[in-house]
Amino acid sequence: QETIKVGILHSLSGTMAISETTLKDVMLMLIEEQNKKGGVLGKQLEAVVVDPASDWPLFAEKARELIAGNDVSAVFGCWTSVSRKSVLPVFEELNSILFYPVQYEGEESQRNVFYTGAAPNQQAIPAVDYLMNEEGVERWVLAGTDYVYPRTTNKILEAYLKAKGVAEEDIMINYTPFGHSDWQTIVSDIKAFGAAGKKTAVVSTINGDANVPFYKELGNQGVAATDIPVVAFSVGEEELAGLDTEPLIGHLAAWNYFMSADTDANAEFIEAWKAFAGEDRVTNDPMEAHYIGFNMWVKAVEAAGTTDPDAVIDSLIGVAVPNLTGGYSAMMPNHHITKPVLVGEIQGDGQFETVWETPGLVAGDAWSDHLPESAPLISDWRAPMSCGNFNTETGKCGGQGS
Amino acid sequence: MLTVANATLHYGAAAALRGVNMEVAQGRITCLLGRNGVGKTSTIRAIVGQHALSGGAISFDGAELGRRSSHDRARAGIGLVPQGREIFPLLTVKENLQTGYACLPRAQRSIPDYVFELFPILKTMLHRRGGDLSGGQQQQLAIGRALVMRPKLIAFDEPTEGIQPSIIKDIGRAIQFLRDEHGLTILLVEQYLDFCRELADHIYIMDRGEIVHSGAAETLDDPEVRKHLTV
Amino acid sequence: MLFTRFLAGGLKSPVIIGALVVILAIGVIVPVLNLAVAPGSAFHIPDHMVPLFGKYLCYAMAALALDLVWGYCGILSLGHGAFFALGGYAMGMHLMREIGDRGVYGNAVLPDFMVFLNWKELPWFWHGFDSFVFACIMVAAAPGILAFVFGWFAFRSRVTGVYLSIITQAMTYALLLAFFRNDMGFGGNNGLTDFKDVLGFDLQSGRVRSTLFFLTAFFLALNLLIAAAIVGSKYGKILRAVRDAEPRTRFLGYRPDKIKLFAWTVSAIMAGVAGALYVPQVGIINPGEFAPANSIEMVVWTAVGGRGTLVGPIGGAILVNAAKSWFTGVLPEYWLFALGALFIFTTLYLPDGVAGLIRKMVGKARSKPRGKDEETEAPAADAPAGAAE
Amino acid sequence: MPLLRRLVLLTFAALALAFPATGARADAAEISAIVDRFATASKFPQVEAVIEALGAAGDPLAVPALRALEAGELQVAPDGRVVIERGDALLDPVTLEAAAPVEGRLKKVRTKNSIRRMIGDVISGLTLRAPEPAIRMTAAETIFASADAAQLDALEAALAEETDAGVKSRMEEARAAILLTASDDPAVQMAAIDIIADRGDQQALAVLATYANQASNADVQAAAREGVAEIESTLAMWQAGQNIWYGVSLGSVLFLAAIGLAITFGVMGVINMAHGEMVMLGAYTTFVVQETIRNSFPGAFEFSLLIALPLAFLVSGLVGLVMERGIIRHLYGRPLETLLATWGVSLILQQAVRTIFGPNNREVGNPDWMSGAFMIGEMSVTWSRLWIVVFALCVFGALLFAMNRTPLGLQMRAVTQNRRMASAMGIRTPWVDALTFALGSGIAGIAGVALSQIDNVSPNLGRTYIIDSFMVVVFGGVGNLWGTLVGGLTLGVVNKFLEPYAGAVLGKILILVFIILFIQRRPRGLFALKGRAVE
Amino acid sequence: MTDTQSQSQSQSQPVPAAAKAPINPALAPTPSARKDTLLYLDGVSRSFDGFKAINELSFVLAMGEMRAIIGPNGAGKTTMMDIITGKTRPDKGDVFFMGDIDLTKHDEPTIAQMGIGRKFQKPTVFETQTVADNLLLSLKGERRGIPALFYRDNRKDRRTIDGILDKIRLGHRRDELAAYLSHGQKQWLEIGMLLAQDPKLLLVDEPVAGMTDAETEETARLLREIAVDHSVVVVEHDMGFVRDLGVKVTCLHEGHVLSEGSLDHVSSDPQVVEVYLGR
Ligand SMILES: Nc1ncnc2c1ncn2[C@@H]1O[C@H](COP(=O)(O)OP(=O)(O)OP(=O)(O)O)[C@@H](O)[C@H]1O
Ligand SMILES: Nc1ncnc2c1ncn2[C@@H]1O[C@H](COP(=O)(O)OP(=O)(O)OP(=O)(O)O)[C@@H](O)[C@H]1O
Ligand SMILES: [Mg+2]
Ligand SMILES: [Mg+2]
Repeated sequence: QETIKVGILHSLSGTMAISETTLKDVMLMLIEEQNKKGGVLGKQLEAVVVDPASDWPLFAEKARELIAGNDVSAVFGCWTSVSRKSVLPVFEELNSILFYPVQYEGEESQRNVFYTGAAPNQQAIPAVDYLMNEEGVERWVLAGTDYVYPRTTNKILEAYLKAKGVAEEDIMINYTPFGHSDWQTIVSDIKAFGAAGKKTAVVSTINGDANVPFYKELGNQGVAATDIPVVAFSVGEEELAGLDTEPLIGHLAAWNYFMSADTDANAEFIEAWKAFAGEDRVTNDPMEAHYIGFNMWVKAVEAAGTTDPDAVIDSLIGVAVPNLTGGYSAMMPNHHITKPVLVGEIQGDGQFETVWETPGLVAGDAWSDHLPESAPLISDWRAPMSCGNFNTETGKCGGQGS
Repeated sequence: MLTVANATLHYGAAAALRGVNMEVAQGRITCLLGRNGVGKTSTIRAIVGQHALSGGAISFDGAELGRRSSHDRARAGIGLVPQGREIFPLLTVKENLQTGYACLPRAQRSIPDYVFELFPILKTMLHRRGGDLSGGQQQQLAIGRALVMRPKLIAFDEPTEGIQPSIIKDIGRAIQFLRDEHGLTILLVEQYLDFCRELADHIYIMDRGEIVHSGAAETLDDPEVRKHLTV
Repeated sequence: MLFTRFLAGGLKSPVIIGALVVILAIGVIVPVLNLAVAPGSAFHIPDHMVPLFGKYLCYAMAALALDLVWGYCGILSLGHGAFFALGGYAMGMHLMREIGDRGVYGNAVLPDFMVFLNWKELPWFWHGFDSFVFACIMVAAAPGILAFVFGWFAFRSRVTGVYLSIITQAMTYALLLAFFRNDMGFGGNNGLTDFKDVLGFDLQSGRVRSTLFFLTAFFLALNLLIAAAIVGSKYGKILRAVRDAEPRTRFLGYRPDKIKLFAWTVSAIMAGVAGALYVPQVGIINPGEFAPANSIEMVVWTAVGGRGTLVGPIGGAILVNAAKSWFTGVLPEYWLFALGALFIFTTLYLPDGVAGLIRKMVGKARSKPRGKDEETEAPAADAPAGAAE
Repeated sequence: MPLLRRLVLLTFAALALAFPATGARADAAEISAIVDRFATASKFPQVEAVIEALGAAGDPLAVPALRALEAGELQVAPDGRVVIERGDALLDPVTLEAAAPVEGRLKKVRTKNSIRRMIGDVISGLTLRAPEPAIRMTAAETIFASADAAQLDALEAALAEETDAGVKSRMEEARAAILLTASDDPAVQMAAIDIIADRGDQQALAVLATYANQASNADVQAAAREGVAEIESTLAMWQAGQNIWYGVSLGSVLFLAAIGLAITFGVMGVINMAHGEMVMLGAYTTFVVQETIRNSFPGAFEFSLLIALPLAFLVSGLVGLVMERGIIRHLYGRPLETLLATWGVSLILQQAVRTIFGPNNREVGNPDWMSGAFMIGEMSVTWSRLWIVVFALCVFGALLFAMNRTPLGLQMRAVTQNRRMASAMGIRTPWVDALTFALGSGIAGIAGVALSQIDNVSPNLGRTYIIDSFMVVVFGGVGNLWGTLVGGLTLGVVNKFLEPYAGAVLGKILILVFIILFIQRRPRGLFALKGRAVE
Repeated sequence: MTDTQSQSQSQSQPVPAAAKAPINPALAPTPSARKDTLLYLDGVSRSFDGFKAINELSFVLAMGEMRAIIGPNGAGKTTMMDIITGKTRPDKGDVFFMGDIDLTKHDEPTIAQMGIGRKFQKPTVFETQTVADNLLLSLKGERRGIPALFYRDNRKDRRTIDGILDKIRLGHRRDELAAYLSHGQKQWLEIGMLLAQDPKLLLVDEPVAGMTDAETEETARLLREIAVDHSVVVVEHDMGFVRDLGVKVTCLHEGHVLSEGSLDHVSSDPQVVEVYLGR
């Protein structure tokens, strides 16, 4: 029997396996469930799993293999920006579809890619707003791993904070290498910075493995959330599973989904997940992003009546599916989706408790309004504009057409 | 004590020993002579187990050695003073000597006095690293080290190489002393004829991997025998 | 004249000649099977395979470069990935400049990553890269100069053995961290991507891909020839003498530092060329290429293929990478077991690598001084054994 | 300024502010009634209002309920009762007696940081007169940090009764902190500044700096600035000591990560790429031990590390033994090939752990004696780091003894220097080889136990340390244990002095450049083996 | 490698002109004492960790002279050669070659290129190269790398090599790897390498160790032959051999000269008998 193939392009080994393996599993689960419901267009789905091994050029190679070699109809994959950048030309050349489930720095909108994770305006900015308004934070530490996502996010935040009247000396920016494990100096610097008499918070774009030693050091040096809260954009339930969260109660994270979300859809999802992957497994935001992305794809394919990429790409825009926090997420013309933004506090059991959320859904903005060069850009993949970086000032579609 | 029967030995495809027969008698000094590259060292390697025979057999103390490992042979009582000294360069002189303890029961673990009597220089240099010693000093250390093991048989591979004349004499005396007082069996590979003649109870001469002469020490003066040793 | 005679020296061995023929043949056949044979045919090589094979050949070139220093000069470089990456960056910078105003922001001067991080002007070291010729020079010069300076100091200070290995690793690691930094102006972690064309030809077209593939094969053959000529010459003998007993060569009046420096620099340039050819075929260059693990992998390819055989490492690189491509596709969850086992198996049962196995099977070559390996002591990690006492 | 005068002034000021003295204490029923209002407080502002009410009631009886709320234990039953859920038990929030069982699901009273902060303030006000000095001390500290004027009268009252000198001075500081902002009498403020500046720590700095930014009176502001400068200069001095400590502790981590390698690689000459994985195995052993303890013997958690140490040594040592017997022993004489084989082993081990334990981080908890920090002057020392330093030194001492003072150590060194000759001396080389490798691996395993306390336990753990380990061993001088120790510490300290100036990334780059340059100077590492022997 | 380290640093100092340019006696006035000497050591001392291996050693070798050096184990003979060849730096003292080249200012390759060749006490040959290539590498001439890339086999070199192979009786093993040689054969090969270098001064450390008596005689004859147009310093413990050489003998002890003169003179010196020859 003929099947529809779906590519899964997540690292199962190497440094990123720690985050990405779960996403592969969740995709397998979603596909299995869909098949139970009868598949798509009357055909069964078949997952094609490959391991790009946290090796960026290998991502491109594997993407090519999936699309050209295995004829997959869509690919769900990538975590790091560089892996996405690496496969972009491949998707463009071979005209296929990628669903990218992770929060990222924005500044991109590509015809073949659908960004189901958060853009900076769906995570970073609301989180800062929360701290500023609810916690009265006046002094900011922007701590990140030294790479593009933190750099860009911090650029945006810095511009945003300054626009809100925060003085230069009230912003401390700190970068660390990947996998940094000795946080003693930085945590004590943060303490010192926070001792200047203004309410201080840390906005953390620290990535991956480095978070665990960072939080352990925070705990050991007694940086309590009530004194200096840390709000993180890359720390979710998965990361907390490796930590004793008792000393970290009250530190924050901003996401579009928490496992603790109290909805039926979520309960169902968690139950299915635990049945599929194991009782002690947790869910997190990128998993929800894949959930949304996958359902959108299914819906779009059903609507288009074909898996032909061009047709699916067109029919994806405007598709709305339920998310797990009790609303609907819709695919915008800029290939980003609408999501609620939640701020949660870490609990002793490794879960987050939502302490704040945006009143409505926030639409992902591909081009930040807080960076001078990208402010005039908009993205709209519907005809007739069909452009990912339309410059409203010059009235031209930058780069692409000329 | 030690019997080498029809031993052959190969390095890769090249034969170094081709059917060597040899008998080392208990409590005697047996000398093995021969030009460069005829297979003397190879014979010793075969005896101490550093290189496997490709044919023939060696038995020691009545037991077949077969493929027993080098350390088992050492524990059975075969000591070695190798060609090229093979001192442990980063161990001190004392530690070099102490490596000989490995095959001794705990109670016997001491350095016999006659080692220092023979080679007083070792006593003064106990804490210097073996590798720093001069060539001759290393040679003395190598001999001392073998003595610490209290072996039943010592195989000396050119022990006088690089040693000053007075000490060569001492070594000669020591070898005799070991034979006479300790009943040690000695297999001596030498180039230094006078030394051999003086010490040997029995001599073997090798050429191209074979034993070409076997006889008492005096036979060395036989021109026929000498022929095997000239260029 | 002198040079052709020198290259001819590389043709002494039938193995090398055979390898050259095979490489060049592959360089021609693969594009032909891709372009000229109908897609339905059993002989057709699908489009996505061409850059993949091209990538293998680039890796093979890197392994060859490494073998020149490791196999013949005893320098276990754990930093050859740095030279590879530098060559790659030089080429990547040119390709970046070729994008011109077709970037997402439509900025004709600045690459995209500079635009969104608010850079105002092109950093000085980016100037010149709009010229292809300049970029080509830099492909050789950047790794070459780094290798020369690094080697000049290290060899002069008589850093050898593992000490040298580890500082090469420190070098590539430092470069990794440096290139990760966005402030460096090389695109940070994302590196350089989104290339459009080279010399005006569309990088995504099959014809250009095939041409690139052929060029890669050609350069691999050329490098092999050069390497063979080098090791076959008297200089090659000196090199091996230095490898085995560096102190001893000094007493013969040789200057091991200078001797090594030449091979080292040539090797770095070869790796750089490999990197430069790699970038357009793979479509991205990023600091990950500097990762110490990448350099170690190069060593692994070389060892698998057979160190000190020139041809072996080429095969090793292709074998290991083909295995990796294949395993990651068919055994995504268990391929590391397979690859790890492959490495262990090679060391245990193929002590001279695949090349050694083939040689043994052909059975014509004389055995290497294996006896030496079994018999003599291992000096701590391949530091040339002390020659003078 | 004489102390007496200051006190008089302060008391006077306090009286002048004339807060209404709290009346008779509310009784338990009253408190219960207030606590029960949590049942209807579904929004944060409502919760805050209840807490405020409890504070206003001024009765320490409210403390357990507040503490429970802070810890997330305060629950609302479907029938509207408010109870504390502690473990499996349900308690009455005021009397702390067992409460009647509840039908249906409990609902937690929600908190967040600002509420927790508020709870802290209120509790400190209520516990200022608690019988235990430690609690009073904490209360005073909290008030000092919050400088919450609402607590002033409670503080005054407590101060009047206080007998413990230490607590008393803390309370005075707290009062000063309040008065600094609450009072508008410059003299009172000046006095307060003096007290705070004398305290001289980071919190004092925070209080003074805040005030200095907003002071209305120029003189007072100048005094505050002066105080700030004074504190800053003492803190700067402590900072240097702090950096050294950080350096030493980082160094000891590096040392621990490297010391096993100093044996397998340094002594034996095996380029052991799987070293990191041995460390990882040690860390996972700790995880398994803790998991077992959590599930079966929760009481023994404090000893989990002590149990894990020998086990980790065994596990890693055993894997090392198998590796040596299975692979490495075929490779003596071909040291470079060990790189290839051990690289293969490391891939396999990594993937095996990933398959068995999953790719995610695993939680390894810190026992109490490994958590938290204490102060030496203004230098904070975390217990985990301190124990790791101590542990590293112990490992070093033991290893040094084993290698240099025991017959086995001698044999190990002899074998690795000349295997063939060692065998001819009667040393059982295969056995010694296996043992040496197992020892090196085992040591790596116990390093893993230590690292599990500060880093994440994931399949990648080994990879993060392998490069650093090689750097340390080579920097210190291959084959020399002292070199590894001093090398690790040096790199740690240099790193920590560079980091504040150059940042973590550039600092790390500089360290690498430093190593490269250093090796030019000393091509055989810090503790180079000298003499003819090594050429 | 203690000393070579320090020396590698000193390498960075500009090499004195003497290393490159031919020596101009007019520019470098030579003290008369060193005038016609080939090798001139005066007051040389060197200690290792406090142990004086060489102690106020003075030693002069005339142009074209052959000298035998004897002395107890550890007397400093090998260390003296190390000092001459630049392997070890003396703590103090003068070491001059050809009257006015200060050897302490040069490194091993430079000294080797000036024409000082050396045979090591423990034979050190290039094990992974053939016997013939060992000699080829030692052949006098170009020592730079790049020109060696373009080196071509030529009859002259081949003939020289064959000649040497004959002399050291390894002709039949010409194309075998040096690793396959026995200990004594390596000794011979190393002597061959020394011959191939054709240096002005040969330093020969224990050439006959491990040789049969017949070979020893052969070696003595060979050395005498060489000494006709070269200067030679031979270290040996084999008195028969030293006698065969028939040259002036120096006896070192504890780092300095104990006795010097004809062999008969030296060997009758009671001190020499005491510390060296034994009774
Ligand atoms: N490791 C080896 N590999 C190959 N051939 C070897 C090896 N060692 C020795 N041979 C060869 O075997 C033969 C015998 O060598 P062996 O060392 O036994 O000679 P020997 O009698 O000890 O000579 P010498 O007096 O020079 O020490 C020689 O021809 C030598 O070339
Ligand atoms: N690097 C060093 N470290 C310590 N001691 C050394 C070093 N080099 C030489 N020595 C000592 O200096 C002394 C002289 O050694 P040298 O090798 O010159 O003696 P030699 O005269 O050549 O002796 P032999 O006749 O035994 O070869 C010896 O006692 C030796 O132990
Ligand atoms: Mg021999
Ligand atoms: Mg000597």
